[in-house]
Amino acid sequence: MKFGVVQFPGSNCDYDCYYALKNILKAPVEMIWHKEKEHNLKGYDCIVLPGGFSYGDYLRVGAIARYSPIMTAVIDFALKGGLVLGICNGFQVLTEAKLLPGALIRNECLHFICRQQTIRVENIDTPFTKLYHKEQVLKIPIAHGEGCYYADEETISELENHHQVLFRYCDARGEITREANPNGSLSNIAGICNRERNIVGLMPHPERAMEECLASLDGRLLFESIVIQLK
Amino acid sequence: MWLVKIKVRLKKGVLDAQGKTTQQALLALGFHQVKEVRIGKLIELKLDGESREEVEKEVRDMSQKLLANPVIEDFDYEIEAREE
Amino acid sequence: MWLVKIKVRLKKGVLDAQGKTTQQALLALGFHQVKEVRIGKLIELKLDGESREEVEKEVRDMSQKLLANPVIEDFDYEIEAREE
Amino acid sequence: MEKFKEKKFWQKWNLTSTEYQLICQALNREPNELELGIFSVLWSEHCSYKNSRSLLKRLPTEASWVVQGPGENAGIIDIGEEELIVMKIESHNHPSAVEPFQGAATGVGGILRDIFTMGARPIALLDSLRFGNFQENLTQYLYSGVVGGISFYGNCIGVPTVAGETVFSGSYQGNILVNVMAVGLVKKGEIVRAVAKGVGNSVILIGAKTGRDGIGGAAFASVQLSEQSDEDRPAVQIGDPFTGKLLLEACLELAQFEEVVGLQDCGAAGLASSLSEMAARGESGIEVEVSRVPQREMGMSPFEIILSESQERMVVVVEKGKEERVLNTLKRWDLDSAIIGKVTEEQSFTIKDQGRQVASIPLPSLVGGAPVIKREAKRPEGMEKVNHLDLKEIEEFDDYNQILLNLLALPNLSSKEEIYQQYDYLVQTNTLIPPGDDAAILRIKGSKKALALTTEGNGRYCFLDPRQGARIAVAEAARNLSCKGAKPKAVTDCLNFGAPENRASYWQLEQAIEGLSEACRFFETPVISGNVSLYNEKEGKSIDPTPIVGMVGVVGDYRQICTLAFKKENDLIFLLGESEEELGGSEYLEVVHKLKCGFPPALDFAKEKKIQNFCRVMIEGGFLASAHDCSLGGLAITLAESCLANGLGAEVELKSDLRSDCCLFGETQSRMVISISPTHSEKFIEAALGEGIPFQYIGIVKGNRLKVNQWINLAVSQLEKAWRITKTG
Ligand SMILES: Nc1ncnc2c1ncn2[C@@H]1O[C@H](COP(=O)(O)OP(=O)(O)O)[C@@H](O)[C@H]1O
Ligand SMILES: [Mg+2]
Repeated sequence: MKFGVVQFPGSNCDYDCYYALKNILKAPVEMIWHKEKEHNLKGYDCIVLPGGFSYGDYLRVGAIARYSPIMTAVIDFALKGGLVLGICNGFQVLTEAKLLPGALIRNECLHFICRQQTIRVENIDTPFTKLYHKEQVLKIPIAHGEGCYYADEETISELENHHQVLFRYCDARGEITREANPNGSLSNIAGICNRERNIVGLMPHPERAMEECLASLDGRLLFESIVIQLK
Repeated sequence: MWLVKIKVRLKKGVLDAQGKTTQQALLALGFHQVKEVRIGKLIELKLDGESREEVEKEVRDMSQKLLANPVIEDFDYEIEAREE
Repeated sequence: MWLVKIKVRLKKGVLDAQGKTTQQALLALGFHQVKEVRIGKLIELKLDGESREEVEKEVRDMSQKLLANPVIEDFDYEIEAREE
Repeated sequence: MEKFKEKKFWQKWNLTSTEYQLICQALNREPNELELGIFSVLWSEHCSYKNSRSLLKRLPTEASWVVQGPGENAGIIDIGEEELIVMKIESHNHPSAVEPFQGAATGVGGILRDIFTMGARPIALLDSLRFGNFQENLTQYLYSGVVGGISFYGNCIGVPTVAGETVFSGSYQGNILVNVMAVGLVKKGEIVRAVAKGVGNSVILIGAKTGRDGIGGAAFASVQLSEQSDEDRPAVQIGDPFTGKLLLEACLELAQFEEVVGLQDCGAAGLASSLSEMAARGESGIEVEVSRVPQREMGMSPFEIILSESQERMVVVVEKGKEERVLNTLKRWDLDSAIIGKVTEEQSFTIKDQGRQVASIPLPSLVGGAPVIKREAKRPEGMEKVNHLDLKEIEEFDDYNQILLNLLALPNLSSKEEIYQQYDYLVQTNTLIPPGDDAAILRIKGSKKALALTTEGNGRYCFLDPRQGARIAVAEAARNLSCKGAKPKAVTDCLNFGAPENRASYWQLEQAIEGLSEACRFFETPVISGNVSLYNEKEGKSIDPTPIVGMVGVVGDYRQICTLAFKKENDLIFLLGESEEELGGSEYLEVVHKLKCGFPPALDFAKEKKIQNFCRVMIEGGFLASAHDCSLGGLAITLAESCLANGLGAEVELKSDLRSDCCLFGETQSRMVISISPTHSEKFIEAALGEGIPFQYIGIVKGNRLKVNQWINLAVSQLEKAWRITKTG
């Protein structure tokens, strides 16, 4: 079993993900450079697209990274059923690449928000969420300027019908409220998966909630779910 | 040489938070006549090309692929020939 | 009702990091004809007003005060009358 | 050439006729326009410190743990286990006044380059901000712009902004302060110096292309803002944090290469200063060919190329013939680069344009040759009146509920969450204590150690007594660190003052430096780097003198730290230190009684240190549940903040003969509010008595109301509502 963390120019949570996987989970992990056009991702079982500002978030978040050379292999890997996890900017890249539906637009308040956020686990029937229990309330930090999830009505109802919404912003008691929504996301959506359930994108940063000293351990089960799935 | 102006706008129905906030700011500044504000992108390109048709095809292609995201955005463009 | 399109662009000589990065992305995608990319804002307003002159004065005023940052940006605009 | 002399051309460049003569002497002829421009920026206050250099010598800069004091791009201390901490603070006041977003953003970019130019990975940013009257529209505009700019650059480049200060006061109306501090981490033996040496070695310019940005910016930072400044607008630079991030990663790779001789950022005064300073440090010369500089625009003159302040550029000196690996690394990071010159034996700065020599300046005179100016200091007129305060003339009240709520809702005392939420303070996953506490704590991965970081400065205290104000800034910074469990180690300072030509401003500068020196000596926190920003005036009126102290401390074990939040019902609350009848210079006095007068609080260094050490030992021993420095707004605000952090109430009874307002809102130094679980209290009391620490039991953590004597009785939710008021209209 091996994780790969893709480094786009401007990624800045690449080392955080690497550290979380290697030093905390003790899982095999390697960095993958964005320019590797010929890479076929052989030997990898889960590819992580980390957070940050790939290409400075210029033009549109995730838009340029989506065409970076490594993405051909990532798309291929994903379509063949490989596990792909996009965190924050990685989620934005996945929507731009059409591996996940919808788009992430500017936060309703217009500025960047970094804070501890409570989210509710909506579906545990994926390789990424199987160790959580349904409706579990997690404390996981967010840090983004463009995390407002948007998709047309039809897409949203399809997501709901196929149980593809994995996480929603909620208050401390697990209620899905307008006030608990930090960025204006439709239906308080914080994370989704594709129909086949092997591709996940979420705005919160589970890699920042992996250690006692960092205020929350709630991100750990996400990665541990993947590890168990792959074993 | 061709000069192309591509206008990228948020689709109807997509929240234009920036437009809304700008409208409020304009009202606060006393511009009460303002009924609606929408904020989009203006992408200006200079490019080579044999003919307007060829340029138009390229522009369409790059807009669909990269410059606009059809999930949230529409685009249109103007093409001008430039001496040089 | 008037429809106004305000185009806000970075002044000449001001670094357009976004344009530069986008140009490189277009080149990488095979659009080799692209010589320059500049990215600006397109602000579309609907507003009331008695006359074109009045609207023009308002638009100028709000652009200078709020919509464009005179330190680094220029603007121009088009005004159209709209039935409604 | 004569025409310059006739028209007093040098005046346009802010040079005096004496300086012009010195330049002629150094060159043995008259300078041409390019040479004059280069002298002008390198001899500006911003680059040469000509007005402050003689005073800065008084600062203590040494300790056994100091690896690099002032003189390089940033200071360095050794924290053991092969780990070194690099830090520096810098002002970007004038650019931010003209264009707040880009001014603040490029300020962040600039200070980060000072850190990674030394081979250190930046791990934290702190921002110390001062704005004018909060109600003014202009203030709102500047405030959102500055915070937005820091957020834009810091977040994108992936360095957490973990602490800072934001103060609104009329004194900064028209002349805001934007001071940014950066901290980096490097392994022993991996430091890179900013030198050019080795005759024939290649000088490579890397990063962004050079444009016409900010020409003359350094000189611009050294003049007062006037109505005319709006005309100077092209002097604004634009930040590109994406290129900044690529440059950071590329430079950290280059720092590992044997063949890299030196690395230097292009900051103020662009190539003119970076090339000449590198060569001067290496006691060599540099010859540069401007036509080789990658340019963003057509037709740039040598003058524009040499003086451009385009951002995101660095200069690297590489051993001759071994350039390839460096150039390949830069290509891998998609950065422009070009060999633009070489190191020469003769100590001169030679500029060529397509082979033709266009300037040649002897380096020793250019760098460090600016005449040191000794100014005359004079205590400002009317200080007796300003320092007068008779408490008998100040009305006391019976009920302080509304006053406390009003104070909590003030922009200077209310929650700063609205600001720091815009900063990614968690990236790099080291932030153990995030913004909102007395100091930020960052762990160091792979070690048990942690760092504590803070900035401090009180312009009002310094206005009333600059020396005392500076002493307090250091003491308070150290107290901030100590009450989180850290040992203070070193200081970086940013001195924000008015024009040195003004004798009163110069006196304030001298006094403040004296105060900093005394305090830094006493607390054994040497000043290892810093920055001076003079000419902070608008229309002849100077700001309150504002020395900002950035301090770093070390925690031996990252698990032994303490936050300000009350933790548990029935924990006992103690006040360490003793309150005095002091209201001078307090926030309360200015806000409630509209008085900015009296003397700042007294400060007893020995007592301060003793209390700090005691608090640290108690935290290390695991005795304390919470600890919070008592500062701006006094004890009432301190208690309220400890309640607000976890939504817990407190019942407090102060036994004191002091006036009620002094008890609640006086800003007596050397005090902390701590809470302790009942199981630990006996040991704590024993220890405090044994050490002779002044302390007082004042109450318990209880319920959801804050009660203080008969003066205050408010629900924590009421406090919260006042405190969380938003700052943007
Ligand atoms: N107030 C100060 N206290 C101590 N050192 C200072 C102070 N101001 C400047 N210095 C030091 O003087 C040197 C030059 O400062 P500066 O010109 O700001 O550096 P840079 O060229 O990197 O911007 C640096 O080493 C800096 O740390
Ligand atoms: Mg420097």
